Amino acid sequence: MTVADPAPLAITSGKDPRFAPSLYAHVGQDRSWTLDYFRGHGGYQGLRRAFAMGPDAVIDEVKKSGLRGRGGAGFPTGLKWSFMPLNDGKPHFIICNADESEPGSFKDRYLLSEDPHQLIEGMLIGGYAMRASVGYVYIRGEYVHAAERMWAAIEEARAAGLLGQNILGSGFDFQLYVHRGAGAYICGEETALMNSLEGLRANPRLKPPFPAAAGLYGLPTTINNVETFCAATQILKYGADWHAGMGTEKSKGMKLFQISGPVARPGVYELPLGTTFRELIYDWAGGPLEPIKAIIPGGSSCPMLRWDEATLDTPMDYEAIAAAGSMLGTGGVTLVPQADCIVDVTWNLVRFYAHESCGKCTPCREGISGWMVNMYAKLVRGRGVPGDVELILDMSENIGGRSFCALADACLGPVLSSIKLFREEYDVLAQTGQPMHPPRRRWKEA
Amino acid sequence: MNYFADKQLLVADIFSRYPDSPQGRRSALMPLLREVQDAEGFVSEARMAEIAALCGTTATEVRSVMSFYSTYHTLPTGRYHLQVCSTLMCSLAGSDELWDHLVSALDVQPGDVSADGRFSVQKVECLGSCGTAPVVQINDEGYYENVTRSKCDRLIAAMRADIPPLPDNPVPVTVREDGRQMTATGERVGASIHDRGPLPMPTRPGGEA
Amino acid sequence: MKVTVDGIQVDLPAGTSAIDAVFHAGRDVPYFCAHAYLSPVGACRMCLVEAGTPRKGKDGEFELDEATGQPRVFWMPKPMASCTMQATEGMHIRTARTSDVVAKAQAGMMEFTLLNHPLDCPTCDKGGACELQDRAFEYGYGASRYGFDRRHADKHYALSDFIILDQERCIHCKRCVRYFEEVPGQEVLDFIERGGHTFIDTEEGGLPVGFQGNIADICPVGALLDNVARFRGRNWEYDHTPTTCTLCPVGCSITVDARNGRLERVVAGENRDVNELWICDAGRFGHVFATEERLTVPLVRVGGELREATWDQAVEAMRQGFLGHGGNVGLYLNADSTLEEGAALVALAEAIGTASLDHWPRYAHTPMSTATLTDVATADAVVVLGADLGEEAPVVELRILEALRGGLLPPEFAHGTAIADLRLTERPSRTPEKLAVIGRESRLWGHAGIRVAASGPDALTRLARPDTPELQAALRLLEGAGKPVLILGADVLNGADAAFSAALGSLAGRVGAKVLALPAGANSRGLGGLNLVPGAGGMPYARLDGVGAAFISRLDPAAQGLPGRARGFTVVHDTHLTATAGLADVVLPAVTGYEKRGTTINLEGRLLPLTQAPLRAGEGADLIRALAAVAEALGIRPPVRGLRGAQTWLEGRYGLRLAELPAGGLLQPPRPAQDAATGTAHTPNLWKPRMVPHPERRGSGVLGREARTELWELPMAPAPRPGGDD
Amino acid sequence: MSVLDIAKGMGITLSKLFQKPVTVSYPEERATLQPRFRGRHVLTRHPAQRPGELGLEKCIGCSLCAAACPAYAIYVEAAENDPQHPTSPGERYAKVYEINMLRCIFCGLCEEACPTGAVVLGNEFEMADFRYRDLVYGKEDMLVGVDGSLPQRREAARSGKPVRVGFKVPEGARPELEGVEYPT
Repeated sequence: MTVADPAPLAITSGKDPRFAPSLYAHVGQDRSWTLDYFRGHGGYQGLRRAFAMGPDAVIDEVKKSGLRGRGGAGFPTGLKWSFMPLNDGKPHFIICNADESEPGSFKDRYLLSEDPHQLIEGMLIGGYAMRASVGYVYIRGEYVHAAERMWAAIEEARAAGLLGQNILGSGFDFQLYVHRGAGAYICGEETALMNSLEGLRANPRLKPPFPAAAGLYGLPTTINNVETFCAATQILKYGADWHAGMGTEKSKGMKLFQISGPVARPGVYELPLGTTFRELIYDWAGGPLEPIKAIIPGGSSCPMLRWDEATLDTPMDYEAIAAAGSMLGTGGVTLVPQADCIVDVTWNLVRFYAHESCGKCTPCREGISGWMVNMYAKLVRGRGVPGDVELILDMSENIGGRSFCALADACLGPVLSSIKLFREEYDVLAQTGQPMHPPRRRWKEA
Repeated sequence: MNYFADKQLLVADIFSRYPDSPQGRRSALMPLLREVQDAEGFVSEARMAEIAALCGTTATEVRSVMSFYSTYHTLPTGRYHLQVCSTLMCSLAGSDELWDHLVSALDVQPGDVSADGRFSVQKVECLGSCGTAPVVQINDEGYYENVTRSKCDRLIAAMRADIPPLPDNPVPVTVREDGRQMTATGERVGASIHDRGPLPMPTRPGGEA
Repeated sequence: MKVTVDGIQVDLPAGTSAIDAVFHAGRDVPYFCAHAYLSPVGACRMCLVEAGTPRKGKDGEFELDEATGQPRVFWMPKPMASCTMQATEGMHIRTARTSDVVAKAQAGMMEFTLLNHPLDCPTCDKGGACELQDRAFEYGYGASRYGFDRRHADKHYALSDFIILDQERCIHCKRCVRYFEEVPGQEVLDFIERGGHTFIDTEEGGLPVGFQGNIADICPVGALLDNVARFRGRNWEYDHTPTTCTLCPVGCSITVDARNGRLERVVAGENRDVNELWICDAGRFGHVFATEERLTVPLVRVGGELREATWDQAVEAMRQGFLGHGGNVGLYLNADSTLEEGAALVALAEAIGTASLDHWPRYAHTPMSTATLTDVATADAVVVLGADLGEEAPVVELRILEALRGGLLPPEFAHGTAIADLRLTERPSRTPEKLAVIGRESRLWGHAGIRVAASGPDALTRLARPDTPELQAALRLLEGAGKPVLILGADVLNGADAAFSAALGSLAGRVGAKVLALPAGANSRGLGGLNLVPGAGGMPYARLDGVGAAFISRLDPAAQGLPGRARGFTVVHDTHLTATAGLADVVLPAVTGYEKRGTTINLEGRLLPLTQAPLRAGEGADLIRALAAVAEALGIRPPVRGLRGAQTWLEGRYGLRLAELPAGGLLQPPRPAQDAATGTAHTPNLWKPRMVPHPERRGSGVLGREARTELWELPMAPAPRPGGDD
Repeated sequence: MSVLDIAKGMGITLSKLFQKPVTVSYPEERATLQPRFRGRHVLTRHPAQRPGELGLEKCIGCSLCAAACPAYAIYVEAAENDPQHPTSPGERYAKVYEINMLRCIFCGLCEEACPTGAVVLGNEFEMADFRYRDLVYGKEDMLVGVDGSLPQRREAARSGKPVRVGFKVPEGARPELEGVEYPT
């Protein structure tokens, strides 16, 4: 049996008989991280096809596939690749952003540790298309296991002639290295990541110049998420049309959705873009274990959505979630239980952003790291006074869109959305000092 | 004593990953810090100066970079450095209680090392294992996931006996051997990519290989 | 490029930053992190403006607004940091003056900036001259809504002997970090930790001496302060005197801050052609000699002992002393004296008819210098020959480093130097291969791509006919460059002669290099041009024991191991009781370079004005007046009696018009100096012993009442009778 | 003018004739001052940490009083506190604090300018002296605890009697004059 060719009717459900998981097809299989397994399952065919097509055709293929960056911003990947200058005589770099630090996201860790060759192939394809000679996989420092698997896979690939000089007789030279981070969320920002890779403090850089013009070491550089490179592998292997046949009109392809919080089966599910929250939460994750009040749709920085029928029926794609007032982000869906105080939940996230602020610009360093976190701590400890919520809102206005990079805005996602959706909880806490939902035991005994 | 004096090969390997330029040398800073920390548990000032000399920069810059990242330590850590994720998903799964339990059971405060030199604890932000919360990372090694109270006690006992358990790396197997995913009800739905043959090799318009 | 700021249209060159467009239009935005000579980073977020640009349609023409027919402006959704945004054709900018959004954003940002600031302005030395203070008044809310404890950190943390850091006051603008990385190229200061805990520190056990003091100037708050001037006065109490530094031949623009007649602080002034905005540590901190242990009255030797005297008594003593020496009088002055002082001395020497006149330090022969400091900064190859710039002319070192990072001269606008030059980048890449250093090891070695250990004047001949691969590389560097500059220092110039000049001329001519021969003293180039050197039969400075009577102005030959006295009679004119003054028959009090009016010529031949700072100098007199006293003692009419007279003399003889110099100075064509043997070699040494600040000596010495007056003893008699009170 | 008017006027004169005189025979008697009377400055101290000790000086040597002074009567020179034996809280203290009482116009602007409430105008006004330099008051003449002006203290030292000030303040010194007591 072969999978039916894509029909004009969009595939927006993981249950669609035409939908086949590809990025995660091998995750969890026995010895899936070895080159032998990967080759035995059609590995490096996409790369061969890329070599046969030529670099420009590869970029066209990726453009045609409609692939958009899976790291959160959703920028069209093919377009991004085409920004790299051609024949400028300078070395080009590509970097895989595996600094997966957004609370709620955990897809890349499994891709790195269970299917590293898929990423290597994707980076080879990207490197070939963008005339890069060196690639770095920037893995966050805590992912030790993933980094080790990645290193081992690179060694294997190098030994097999898949990295190095004249790869597969194509005349293409490419080296790939792992660079481990050391615990900084800001490294997920591409220019901060480049600073970190250069051995500097991971402060974001000024843009322009954009990385495609002057990135790592001042040379043309492109940074993509792990999932993006892996998707490129699949696109080159199965064709742009196959990829473009999945998902919705503007959000094409499949996406790794992660779900965490009180659900029966938390984890990673590969589903076409446009799958509804309802399908993910109920059909795949087995439904919530307790009453839920909010959904964080794509990692902690995406504004929360209210748990209601309309939200559940929202398709998970870039446009529909944006229309609902949030972002697809990394696809890390988190459910917030009804019984937890929303101020406490938000405080946890604010504390996270305060801890991760790089300290470069004033609104983030002082506003988030200094003031916002104190305001929340005060509220949560029952010391709030009426007017505190207004103060937070006014402060947010002075932070939002004023900071150097998006981290401060990311913090405002949960803050503003939680105040908008659950103002009552804030007001009760600020006025009475008592949360509407008192703290409870959460730790499981066994 | 000079830490890297007898590790020329390792140092050369690290430098070989980056361009042979002053900027490229600088890139080796983080891997070298990681080497020292893995071996000694923390990075002392003497090591910072040593790394600075290797990377062609100053100790100030090394300290600056080092202090920026949260996983480098300037103070000695215990044999088992327990890092408890405290961000939302783990917090919702009870990591605050887990933390309190650890701190009282091990009798150690963050920044300190327990009297027997075994334990140090650190609250860290999201470790990227939200589906298997709560999570504890021990040393610069693997994760211990779904840490319930009883699992936590077992872990502590094992470390007290100096037989640390191997880290869990539970892989959420969402795609079955036949390449299809299974819904919560156990129903296998959708198709399998295994059944889809790869595309034929295209011929290049230009003709150059 | 037309840009509209608050409705004011200005015409600007392409590449201008929006912040410069705003200031050029005469409007204002607050900023902390931007700095004219540092790369823009956009960290403080104070300079927010609303910006909008017209868009081009498919036809390549601007989309027009249907109502007005003007290009339609598409406003950006959020305020932008103007220091990092490039102004583009047709851009519209709104500042806080016309935009409520910007006003609120800036007030909010000010609130954030002040959130953890200790607000200890009364104890802060920056108070009154603090950018944060000023901007808080202009753009802040006036009150903070922050109801929590402020961050606490180290408050008086000495980074070095010269610089003290207050971590609480720091607003993380990163100017100091960028300064060290970009200007002297030293990575010695950086942020530690991150987020709200970030603070500035060094791990190097102190800051490198050289140019560290500049961070005190550029810190927009009171976080980094001049430790020598610590608590010596408030900014509004100082008398600010802009003048020129005379410690070395660079002639940096400085501002002398004096209080109650004491020199308390020196800060850098801006001269875009000379020192830009930077001065060396010696110039900044080595000023204590101007206030410590000064000679304030003439001293006359009576019975083998120097005693305080009046000027009249000193003149009388000189009259006696000079008797019988006739024209056999030597006149010697320090090479940091002004042109006017030099003119007075030359005129007097002519009047007496003596050939024994000299300035020190100088070289026997000085090759012609053709390069300016701007040439150095924009050179594509620099070869430094036998110079220890740290001792001879420190700021030249900064200008060389400027060349190594691209030699970008900042553009100038109606408001002065561009505030944000978008061509500058953080952590700029340097090109050490453009610099060759031939000579003894010095600070510059670390930046040079080619280093050759050498000494003595034959280094030049070796460079012209290289015998080692390094020298060959240096020569190739010169030959291959379009705008090379050759810098010569004391090590080669000490032994230079006409043949050396010829060899130099031929090499420079062959490779097309400009030459910068560093003069030995601050004004050697100017005094040399006045031919203030021994004439035929005259005694040079090193042989002042060869004259019958000598007048020595602010020179200390005895401390140098040279003869400290003339054969017969010696008059010393100095600011301190030096070793030579201790040997003299008459000592006249002098004034320092900070207390003079006049003109000096720097190493590139630029006339630079000196102005007089109000320092307490007792009866100290400058050289012109001291020479007038000498003339009086000699019984001749002084040919030059005052500053105006000296300037008239100079104009008459050399055509120098010094009365109204522009603030930035005036470049003079090079004037050949007469050769004259010196008799001794010059060893450059920037930090003289009396310049080193001793913290325990600081203070005006105002005494308490008990020590000040004989409190209970009234000189009036009789004392009032007791018991009249009740 | 009628006779009646003259009688009225005389009546007032007559009635005053029998009133108690308002004249005070100063200096034999003390003059009565209001607490807000602006006389010689006092440099106040913070309360002592332990009984018997002197509190830290409030003055931090910021020179704002000198800046505010319209008569240029104040000269301040600051220095850094010895951390072990501080003179004032914080880093900075006034090493020299002088007010030229001949120049001072007792306007009180220094008090208003003072950020720490260190310089307060007290009620003493008897400062007549003979020499110019004795009228430049230093810290030792103005710190709280010093009774009387310089000539009064000189007189007291000579005669062996305590200082006697020629005024009283019925309501006591105002609260800003922390630690100052005037005869009531």
